[in-house]
Amino acid sequence: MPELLLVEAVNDALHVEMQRDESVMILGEDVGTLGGVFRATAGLQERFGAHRCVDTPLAEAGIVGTAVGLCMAGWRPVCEMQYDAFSYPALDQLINHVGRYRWRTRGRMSFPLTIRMPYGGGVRAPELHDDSPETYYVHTPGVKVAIPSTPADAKGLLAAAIRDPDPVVVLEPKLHYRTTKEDVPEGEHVVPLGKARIAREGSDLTMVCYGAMVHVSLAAAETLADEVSCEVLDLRSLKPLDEDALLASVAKTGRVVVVQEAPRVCGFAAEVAAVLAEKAIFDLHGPVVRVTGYDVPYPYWQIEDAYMPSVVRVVDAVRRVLAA
Amino acid sequence: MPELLLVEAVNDALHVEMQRDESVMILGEDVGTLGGVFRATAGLQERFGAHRCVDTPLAEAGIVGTAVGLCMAGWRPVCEMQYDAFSYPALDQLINHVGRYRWRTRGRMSFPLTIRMPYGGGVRAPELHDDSPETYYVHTPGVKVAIPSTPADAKGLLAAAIRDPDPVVVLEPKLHYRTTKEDVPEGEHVVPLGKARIAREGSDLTMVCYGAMVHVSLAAAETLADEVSCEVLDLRSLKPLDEDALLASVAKTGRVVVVQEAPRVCGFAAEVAAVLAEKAIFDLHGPVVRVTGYDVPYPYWQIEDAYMPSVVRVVDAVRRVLAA
Amino acid sequence: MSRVLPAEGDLRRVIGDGDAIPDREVEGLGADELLQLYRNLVLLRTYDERSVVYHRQGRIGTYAIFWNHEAMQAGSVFALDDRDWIFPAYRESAIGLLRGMPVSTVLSWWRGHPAGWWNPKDYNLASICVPIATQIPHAVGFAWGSRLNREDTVALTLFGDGATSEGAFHEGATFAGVMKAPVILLCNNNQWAISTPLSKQTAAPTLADKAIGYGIPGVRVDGCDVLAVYEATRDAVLRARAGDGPTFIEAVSYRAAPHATADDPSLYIDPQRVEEQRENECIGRFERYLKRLGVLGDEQAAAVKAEALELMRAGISAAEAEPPADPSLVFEHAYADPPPPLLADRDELLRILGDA
Amino acid sequence: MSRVLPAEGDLRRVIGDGDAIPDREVEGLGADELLQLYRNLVLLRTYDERSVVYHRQGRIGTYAIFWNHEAMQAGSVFALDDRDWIFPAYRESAIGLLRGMPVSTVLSWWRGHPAGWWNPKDYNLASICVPIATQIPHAVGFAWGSRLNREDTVALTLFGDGATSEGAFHEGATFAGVMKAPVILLCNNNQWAISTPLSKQTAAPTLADKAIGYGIPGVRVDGCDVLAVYEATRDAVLRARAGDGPTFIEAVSYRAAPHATADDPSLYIDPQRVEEQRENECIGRFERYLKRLGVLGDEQAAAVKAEALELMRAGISAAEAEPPADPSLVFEHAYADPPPPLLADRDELLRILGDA
Ligand SMILES: Cc1ncc(C[n+]2csc(CCOP(=O)(O)OP(=O)(O)O)c2C)c(N)n1
Ligand SMILES: Cc1ncc(C[n+]2csc(CCOP(=O)(O)OP(=O)(O)O)c2C)c(N)n1
Ligand SMILES: [Mg+2]
Ligand SMILES: [Mg+2]
Repeated sequence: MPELLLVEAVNDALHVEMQRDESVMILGEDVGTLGGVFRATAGLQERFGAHRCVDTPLAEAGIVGTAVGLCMAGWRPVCEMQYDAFSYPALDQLINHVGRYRWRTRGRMSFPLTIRMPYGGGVRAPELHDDSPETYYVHTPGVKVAIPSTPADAKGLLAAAIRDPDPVVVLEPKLHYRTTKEDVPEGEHVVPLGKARIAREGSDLTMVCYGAMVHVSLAAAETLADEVSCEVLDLRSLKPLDEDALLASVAKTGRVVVVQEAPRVCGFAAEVAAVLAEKAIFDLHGPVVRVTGYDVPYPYWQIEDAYMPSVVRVVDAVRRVLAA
Repeated sequence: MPELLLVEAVNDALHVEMQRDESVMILGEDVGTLGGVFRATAGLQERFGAHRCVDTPLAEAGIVGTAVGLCMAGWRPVCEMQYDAFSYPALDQLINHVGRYRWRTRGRMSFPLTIRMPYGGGVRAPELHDDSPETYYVHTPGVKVAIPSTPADAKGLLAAAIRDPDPVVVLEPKLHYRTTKEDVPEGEHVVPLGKARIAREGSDLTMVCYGAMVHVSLAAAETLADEVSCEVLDLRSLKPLDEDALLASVAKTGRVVVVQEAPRVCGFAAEVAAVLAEKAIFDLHGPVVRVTGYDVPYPYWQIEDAYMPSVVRVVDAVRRVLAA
Repeated sequence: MSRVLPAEGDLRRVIGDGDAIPDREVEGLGADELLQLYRNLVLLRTYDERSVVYHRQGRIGTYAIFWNHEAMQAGSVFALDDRDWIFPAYRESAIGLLRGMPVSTVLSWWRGHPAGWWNPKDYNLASICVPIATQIPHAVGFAWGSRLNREDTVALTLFGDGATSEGAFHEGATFAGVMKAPVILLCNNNQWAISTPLSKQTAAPTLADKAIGYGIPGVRVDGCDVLAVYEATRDAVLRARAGDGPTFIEAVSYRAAPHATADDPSLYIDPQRVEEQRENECIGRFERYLKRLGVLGDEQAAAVKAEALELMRAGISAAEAEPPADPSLVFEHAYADPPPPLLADRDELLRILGDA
Repeated sequence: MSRVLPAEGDLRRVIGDGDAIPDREVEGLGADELLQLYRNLVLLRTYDERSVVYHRQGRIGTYAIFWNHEAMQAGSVFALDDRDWIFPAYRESAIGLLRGMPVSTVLSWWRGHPAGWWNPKDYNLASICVPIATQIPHAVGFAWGSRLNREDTVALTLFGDGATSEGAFHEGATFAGVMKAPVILLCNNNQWAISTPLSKQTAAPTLADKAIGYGIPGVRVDGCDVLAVYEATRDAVLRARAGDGPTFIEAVSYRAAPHATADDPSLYIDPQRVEEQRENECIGRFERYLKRLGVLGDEQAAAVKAEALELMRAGISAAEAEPPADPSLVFEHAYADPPPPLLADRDELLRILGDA
């Protein structure tokens, strides 16, 4: 198995899926000649032609809106949003059409489009290059959401998203695009949506997380290794959510910290806590503590580390849960 | 005190605030000559002039985007979005600018704009006239959200929103625009943001709700009156949330049902459950059950009653909590 | 590539006024075609007028009236082949009738009954689009996609004057120009967006003037002249099929009815102007033209009307005979592959409704 | 109201080539003004070139280069009064220098340090806008609001060719036309949006052709001719102050540098074309013009450059001397009246950071 960076794994998935299925096409700003500002789409235009890897006008609602029409013409569009915070102009098309059109045809037409984008902070970037917008997506009916944390999952979840008959938004942790290489299965590799992954086994407390926060959680678990045995549950996909894995882990540990980079109010950690408060209330031996971004604009990068959930914050939360 | 319908109370608030403060102006589609499709802005253009109650082009992002600039010129714009689902084109301006601009100036400029809109279902309307979009708003840093359930609160919360130095989104339950008249204080009337209201006192279980769901919860509490004493907590504002009132009620009752019309995943009920799972875990005698809209597009109106949280569903949830 | 010119200022017309303005004839339209066009117009008109009545009778919900806009719908669709796709706004809710859609389907939509939601592929007709202008990028994407498939299918999308202010119009039109999508952007300039007159909508001299900003030819036609609309659309279809890309057509008409059944235009409109428009409405104009040509007689006109009315009677009966919608449909069709909690939700709801 | 005409096709110019194309002079600009303009240009250029170096040295973060766009920034701002407002994109990050903003402020922005975030009212300069085209409605709203206040303040907003594809441009321009907002929409058509050439951005013959769709006069100028930009902006300012509404200016230039420090244009750009542009870049052109006029000598030019360099040296030192930002700033300024949990969050974080 080749070792790939996360962004290379994304690129690999796109190559494999475009090769496999002629109806897969890429659209986005700078995805063609340049191969994307992160080079996630590098080589695709050369290999598959300018009609299947399309440099679009600078218009995100236009990208997602035309993708809806492309689906109706039999295409399977994969739209790149250049950055998280630049995906918001497309929310209207997403909420009012992408998530509703299949329903509107009473299930007789499919809208198998994928929207993928780099997300998250920690990269010392100018304003609005750091958002974690998963709530806007996961709250939207008809839309599924996946967030990989490793190169292998980045490939496998993106492949699953592209093959899925429903619209899927894939958020890729840009902080980890180029941090570590990892073995990634060659050729076709699909990680099914809705299956969480135990990133670290443990018995005393469950850290629930996804994307870049998996790495923070793993580091915190390691820091705490002498004190407490933490299980790290990487959700991988938020919708569908692997409730079975979540409930099983909590049934075992009875204690939970949920880690999320996005602002707290109505973030996905709230959903996790709510599922537990409803379905695992009698398993819980302590409060469900959320460690999240704060309900303020993502800050100037010189102090972004104070905003991002960090190992010390997760460690502190774990200790608070244990002490409760 | 005059008796007013909810929509009349909104109209009254706008009259009083525009009279009080010359910098308040209204902008939106059809708000001027017509007085709004629900007549919430009726009479304002006649009274205050076409420059202070402006019929805009059909462009929601333009409305909210120019409102940001109007704030910079010293105005205090109140933007009407004609319906809930037609507010989504403005989300980009809302997330990337409305909620961030004060921060961007390091607090040296204010963006006291208000966005108000009718929201919610049950009105036998064509598609996309029924959404409950509060999650998109409340998750956005820098933005506050209020949702009245009664005529008096509709007036008082809107007045508070207009006077607030921060941007506030006010969602008005269109289902109750014209259902019941109620005494509404004449002249200036402000209901502070962040203060919940006990709509019905009770001792065994707390129903947490807001907007149109307050009426459903009250009816359910009444239905259950012989069985169990339910407290109905009308949150009134989601951000800031009155955590004290929430925690006090749950400390008393130990049992909770949260009722929300929006789709479930990452809805505000999740936030309520998460706050409780963190801060009231040892007070809870049973699961926190959410009664919500489902994670599907709002349906054809002939079956919308099956989608909307109903008295029977709330009653069932209460019994499940009690039986747990 | 030839330079795109600014849009034409004058309204193209075919139908005269029986007096100073002479009638023209449109190549390729014989008596049969003209009569078919007439039947289409009357079908739409009858649908519209009956719907207002059904609404008053409480048999359908709020309804968006398209009285006096039939010419633009029938004229443009007549220029398409059946394989071409149509992307309508809510104002064109009944345009499927021109493609053989049952009247009951459209009525069911306005009755909020699931029988009103069709398979677009059955009629090459996209779903009714409620949020203004948002169907435009869909039409453009579809047309672009067909071109990529090396098909010569064309897409037609209809939208209002107000729609041209939305970002979705702009982005759709931009893509159309760049991708040379075989799409026809047909703007129903009825001069009102609910209560907002065109003068408050845009400062553009004409809506067709917007076309040049997208590198798209723009033409203006009298939108109440069914043959002028037909002719302009036919030219646009030919261009599109030849690979020459999109066309923007501004069809100028006037909204001579309330925006929708819930609207009270007396609050904003000039009743005099409406009266004038109603007297000169599009179907009467075509009828008089046909009579001048000797193609239509009174008896035939009556028969066409009777046929349409009969269709409506049958349609509303069929719509009302639909079995009540099953609440479990709430959970259907949103996903091909629904997340598991949805199934649990359905079971719970059915249990509760069973109990209740 | 006079009819808005289609945009001009030709590029307006003032500066000749010292050969076949003759120089013109601009009324009202004497030697003092010309030299001030020159100092402004050199200040921007020096800022830009030093910033690229500072980035390489790791002293600032990613940086969006504006080399060869100084003429359009300095020329347009020179036509404003200080009370007029500017709404820049990220490409105009240093435009505040023309309003007396300290160099260290701009550098701090690119260093991700809070000292880089100013009070717009101090300079009548809006914050740097990162999401493309979204500042346009702000400028329009501000201008409209000033007009409502019966002030004759004008707003200038700058954006790129790519920005004209965004819905935000369209909606802003639509409002500008309808509200007759005293705003100048200055499009820096540098023919690239990162790697996307203008031909993939729009099929419009020119960007100025878009103006008519908003009922706005559109003009095209050579964006590397500082005097042509000045003159066009001055005319637009006069129109705006007179209550005649907005103007769209397409300033045609060429991006002769990478999009930003992180970009590698060798993947997409024609190096030959870049080379040509670099040889004919905007400041050299103005310098040669001034020398032909006899207004500038070599010594003076050297002094201007030295002064700018000194400002930069002091600026980077000042920026680097800023005390490290306090993490508790994370919680500041988002709300005038913060929701209570935020205060608890701050205390908790400070406790944890204190512990750590
Ligand atoms: C995005 C959006 N905003 C607002 C509305 C509410 N609305 C429905 S029809 C209408 C006016 C549309 O005017 P126009 O585009 O001219 O079409 P017409 O109704 O005249 O056919 C408005 C504002 C909507 N449906 N979608
Ligand atoms: C809404 C949005 N989408 C995407 C981006 C990413 N982006 C930054 S610069 C740029 C190109 C802008 O091109 P243009 O408008 O021509 O301005 P220029 O960079 O040439 O000055 C893009 C796509 C963004 N900042 N905002
Ligand atoms: Mg109209
Ligand atoms: Mg550019």
